[in-house]
Amino acid sequence: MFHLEYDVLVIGGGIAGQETALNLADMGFKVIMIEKEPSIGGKMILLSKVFPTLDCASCIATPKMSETMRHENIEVLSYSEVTSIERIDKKFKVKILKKPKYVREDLCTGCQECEANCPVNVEDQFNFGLVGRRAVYIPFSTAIPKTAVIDIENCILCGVCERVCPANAIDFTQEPECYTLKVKAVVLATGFNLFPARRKPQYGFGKFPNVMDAMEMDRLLSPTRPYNAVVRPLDGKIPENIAYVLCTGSRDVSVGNPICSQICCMYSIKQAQLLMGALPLADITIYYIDIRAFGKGFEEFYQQAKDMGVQFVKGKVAKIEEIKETGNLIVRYEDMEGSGGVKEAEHDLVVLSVGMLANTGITSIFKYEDLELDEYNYVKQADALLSPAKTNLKGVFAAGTATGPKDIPDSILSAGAASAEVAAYIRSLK
Amino acid sequence: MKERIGVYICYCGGNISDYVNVNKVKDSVKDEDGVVLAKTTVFACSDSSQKEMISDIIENKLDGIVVASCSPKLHLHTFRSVAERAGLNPYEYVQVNIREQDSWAHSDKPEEATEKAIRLVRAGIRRLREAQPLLPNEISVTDSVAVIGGGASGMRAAIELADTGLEVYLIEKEHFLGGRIPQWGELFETNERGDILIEKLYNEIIKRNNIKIFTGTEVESFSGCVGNFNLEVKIKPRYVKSGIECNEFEKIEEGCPVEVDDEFNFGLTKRKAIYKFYKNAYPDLPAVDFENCTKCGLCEKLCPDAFDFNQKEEKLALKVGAVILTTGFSPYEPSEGEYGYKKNDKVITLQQLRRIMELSNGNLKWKGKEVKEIAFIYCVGSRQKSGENKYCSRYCCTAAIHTSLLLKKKYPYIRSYHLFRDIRTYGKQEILYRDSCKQGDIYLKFDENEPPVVEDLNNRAIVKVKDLLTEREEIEIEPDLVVLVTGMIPRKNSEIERIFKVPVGRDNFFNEIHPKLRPVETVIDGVFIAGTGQGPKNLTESILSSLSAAAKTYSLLSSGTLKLEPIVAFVDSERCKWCGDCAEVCLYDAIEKENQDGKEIAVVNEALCKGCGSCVPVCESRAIEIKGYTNKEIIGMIDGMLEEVR
Amino acid sequence: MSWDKEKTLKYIKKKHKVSEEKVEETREFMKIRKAIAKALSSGPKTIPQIAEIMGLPLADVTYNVMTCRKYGYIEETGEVSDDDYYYYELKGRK
Amino acid sequence: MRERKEGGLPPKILVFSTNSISDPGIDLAGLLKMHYPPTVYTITVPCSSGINPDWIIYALKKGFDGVFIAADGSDCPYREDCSQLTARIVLSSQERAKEMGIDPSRIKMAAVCSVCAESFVNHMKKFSEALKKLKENTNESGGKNVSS
Repeated sequence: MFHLEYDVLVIGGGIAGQETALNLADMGFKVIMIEKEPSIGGKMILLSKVFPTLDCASCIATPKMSETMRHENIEVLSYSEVTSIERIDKKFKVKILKKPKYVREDLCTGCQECEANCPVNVEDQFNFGLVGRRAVYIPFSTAIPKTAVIDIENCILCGVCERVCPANAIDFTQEPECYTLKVKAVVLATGFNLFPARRKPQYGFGKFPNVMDAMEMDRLLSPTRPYNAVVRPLDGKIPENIAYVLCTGSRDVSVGNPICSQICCMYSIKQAQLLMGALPLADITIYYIDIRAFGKGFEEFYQQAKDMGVQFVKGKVAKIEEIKETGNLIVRYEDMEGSGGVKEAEHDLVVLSVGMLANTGITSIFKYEDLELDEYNYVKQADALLSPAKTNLKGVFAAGTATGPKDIPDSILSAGAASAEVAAYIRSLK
Repeated sequence: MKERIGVYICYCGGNISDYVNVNKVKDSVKDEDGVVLAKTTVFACSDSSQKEMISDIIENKLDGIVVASCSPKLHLHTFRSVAERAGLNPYEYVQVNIREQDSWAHSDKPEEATEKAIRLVRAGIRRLREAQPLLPNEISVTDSVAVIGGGASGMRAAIELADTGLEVYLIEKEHFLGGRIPQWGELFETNERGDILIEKLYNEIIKRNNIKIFTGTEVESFSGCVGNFNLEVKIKPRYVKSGIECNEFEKIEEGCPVEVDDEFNFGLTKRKAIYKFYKNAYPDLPAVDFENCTKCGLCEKLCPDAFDFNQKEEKLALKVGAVILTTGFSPYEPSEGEYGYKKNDKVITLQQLRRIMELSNGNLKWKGKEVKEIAFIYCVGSRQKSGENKYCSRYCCTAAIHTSLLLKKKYPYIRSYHLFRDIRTYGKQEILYRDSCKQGDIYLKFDENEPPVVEDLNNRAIVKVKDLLTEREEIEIEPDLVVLVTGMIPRKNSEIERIFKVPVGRDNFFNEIHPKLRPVETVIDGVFIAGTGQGPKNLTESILSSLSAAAKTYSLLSSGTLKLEPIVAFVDSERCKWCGDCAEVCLYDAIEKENQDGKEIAVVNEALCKGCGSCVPVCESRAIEIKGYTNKEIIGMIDGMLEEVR
Repeated sequence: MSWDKEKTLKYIKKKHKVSEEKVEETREFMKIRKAIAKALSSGPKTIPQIAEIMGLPLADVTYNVMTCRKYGYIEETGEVSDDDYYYYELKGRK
Repeated sequence: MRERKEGGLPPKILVFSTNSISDPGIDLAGLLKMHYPPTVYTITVPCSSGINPDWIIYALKKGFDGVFIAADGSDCPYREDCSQLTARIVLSSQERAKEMGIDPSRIKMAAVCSVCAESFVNHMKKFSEALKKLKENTNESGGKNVSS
């Protein structure tokens, strides 16, 4: 049940937030989790399989999501945002805005009858615009809570959903709700943003349909795949010759992101392996600067991809151009290892391996104090070596990619660390 | 016997259904005896499927469920909890593995994979029909933890655990805490000094009276089970008494006539028989290396009260609820002649260079000669094409680059060459690489099949490398030092492996259960792993894992009680004729003779029984069985696997 | 009973204005849907074939065909053309 | 399915694996998409030292062509002498098999560790081949071809 006082506020319901909340809840602390999307799950739940074990992301994420949702010590508020956090003595006063879903979560059974009848079509943000969705929708089949939400901005108020809902769950009278509650500690598990590939106009993303970003490719490969096949977004053709452009938006001063995103090499290698399974006849070329296969089992995974026949070309991609007639793409790159110089290659699909950017916008919620960020806008670690979860604000901790790029195993470990530090901090208050 | 069974066949979003015809499986098993409901589901583990199962169980009054999906290692507990939430006993659930052991293993033969799935599911149904509800064994736990390994990870975990209120035993094999971190000097990316960090941790530790430090201590044996382990430790004598004022230690050390290789400085210097690893090593008390001591008596003369050469090796028994292994790594030791190592005295390892930097005053000198040019050769002992270490050691690229930045800051005239394969300065460490390029470091990329060659020419070291970035042009350098950037290998602690029976992976590091789901847990319940014993890591990453292990340990022990799996042996008192064979084979003393109504029979102590089943095959009268693995269940499974598929 | 089932709609209609643009877009999508259905009424087709009949840019057709597929109006036949395209057909045709 | 039967059914193998060591090794084989005969079926028990010879004999009598014990070897979390105990179980089962006229080579054991995917697959391929030959020989000498 909903209370007005909790031990810990976890902001963000991605994998790091879930792991932190579950750890703390298992220790007996009362946790409230705030997620801005209609479902928890973050980015991981949208992925296909995850390196280096090739477990399907859903198989790891869904049970954790479900455990988070039903744990007796965790309260989850989805489609909600923290609007302000104010320190009062040893506690924090937290204000939360719950956006109206216009669907009663207690009544909705997730039958999707409303979705089947809604006439509206808008781009599906959970499929990154590869397909459409309705104005009333369940975010994805593994969503938790699995209840519908009405996107009121795009709704034409035709009323069909309300007429067909067998559970009488549609409720247009809902208003935004504000809550004020008290917590002893705050965990920022706010995750990251994907680098918007449009910021590299020379790669033609958004202009050439067959240039896609890696998140879109992961959707095409996932169990909830929007095309039910790996085909080109231009014409539905099965690609034969796919290129990956690593470091799109990472290690790149020209876009203001000089750091490495830590995950792109590995997810590209993973996708390449999955593509070889899905399209046994396709050629796959990965244009890279350095292959950063640094984690446990990663190097072996990289070698495995090489053995499977994935081509690795050390080269910086300068420009991508489209051949009008075929929709194929000419990749112009600086060949760093072969005979040198600028070379061109034709591919029928190009995947941009976009990096991570800091999720800004959490700084403004702190009242009367400033959350310190590092020069790349990630939450600054106050004691990076010995207390990695601490921020400059006492009682405020960070987990997952809030403090910098991380892969899933590292995010899980950082969530473990955050929960340990929160537990010790709360005990110290007594 | 169960008569109202529900069966769920999972698509696993294609992982199973791409190869196994799940609908055919469902149709083939739906009329099996005892089955009242059979369904397919896209993701059995999803919340909505779980809810559906619960309402199915309640509405259809099911007395057990079978889920055919992935390996039980992943989701056995997920579905046991589903059964429990619906009012069933968690053991009235059987998981059938049709993914790892069917759809994936036989993705080349979909038709056969489907047939196998049908037989496996049928076996699961037969097993469930015979299953009995089992109640967990609740035990009280010891609220103390042993942290094995007193490096940075172990020290950090100890502090965190102490703060949650547990009693902590921090056990270190050497006489000094700190592990490898103090050997490094300044650390990336904050440039804090390793020895200072260890000092900080040590000061935090001694502030807490619920941490007991054991130095010079090794684990001898380990027994018991999660919640109540018994550790036997052996404490080596230090021969120096604590708590005695003595201001003469420096003089004593100076006067000590013994000189042996200093292991802390990788043999670059000598130390005495009375020694500290480094000046501010903790505990702040020297130790006597008795093996090398000449017993000259100088120390006792100068400080008679501070020494006790009658100290004997001590043994101690500790009771703990859980164990965290933070036993760390060893730096890879290149073999003789590997890039000229130990043959050419200009060739050293990165670890040695760091000690030289720490020990030198004024200019950087090696063997009396000033060092102006250094060639770093990367991936020595890592990413080996042939050889044991196929893995990447993760920290070495950044460590080498950071070293070259430190060198430039101190000795602006030094020129560094980096002979690398891929530069792996991931995340924010990339900035260090940029800075190194900016300061003029030279990077040469070599092919894994054509590594650089170090030639020995009249005491000169000539390094030849074919640079991939300039069309394989052969480049020759003659540096004053060749630094081998060596990787991490698991610490040679076969004793620890043997004693704790923690499995190791392909890379010989300790193996976690699952890198994402349970990264600090091992197959031995209550034994956790953290730090570089689990795999190469830098300091921050080691601390993240040690804090994670602390969190998991606290969750395990915080409630004071623990529910143990009820998978234990039980005796059919009618059949038992007490011959004692079962008691004899049992390693855990879990079986005793008891007189029941004038008849001697075997009785199982459930708190001690581990459920291994060793007693089952030795019983002539077939009177002893394991719960959950009874004769009826196994025979049922065999029948289910063999009957023809209709 | 439908009047009863629309009571909360009336409430929001009073305070929330629907943009004419959205309504127009919805009409447009319904038209496209019908055009795709018409194109497929003579049998399974690949996306370039559908695009040719509809006279719309390829990428837009792909998006709309895939969207209709997601909504359950059409499905792939499982056959692949010689030039590597899947065929799509109206659902329930088999 | 008819077609396969005419060529003689591939041998059915029952594998006994262990929860914490050898079963994860078998899982790993699937994870790495390493293929072995699909007529291999696994029953998992806590420890290979707890396998009842009755089960082995029953499986052979009922129709399995071979029984393979994927033992923990030195990795066993329960006991160091697990291999010896398991070997004893195999020996006594083989003796009982012999008495009943069942070829004892239809029972086999080997240590399979938690990462021994490749060796498991090789064991299965080899064992399957050996059983196939055994079947052919018995069919020839016995003159009865049950599967045709």
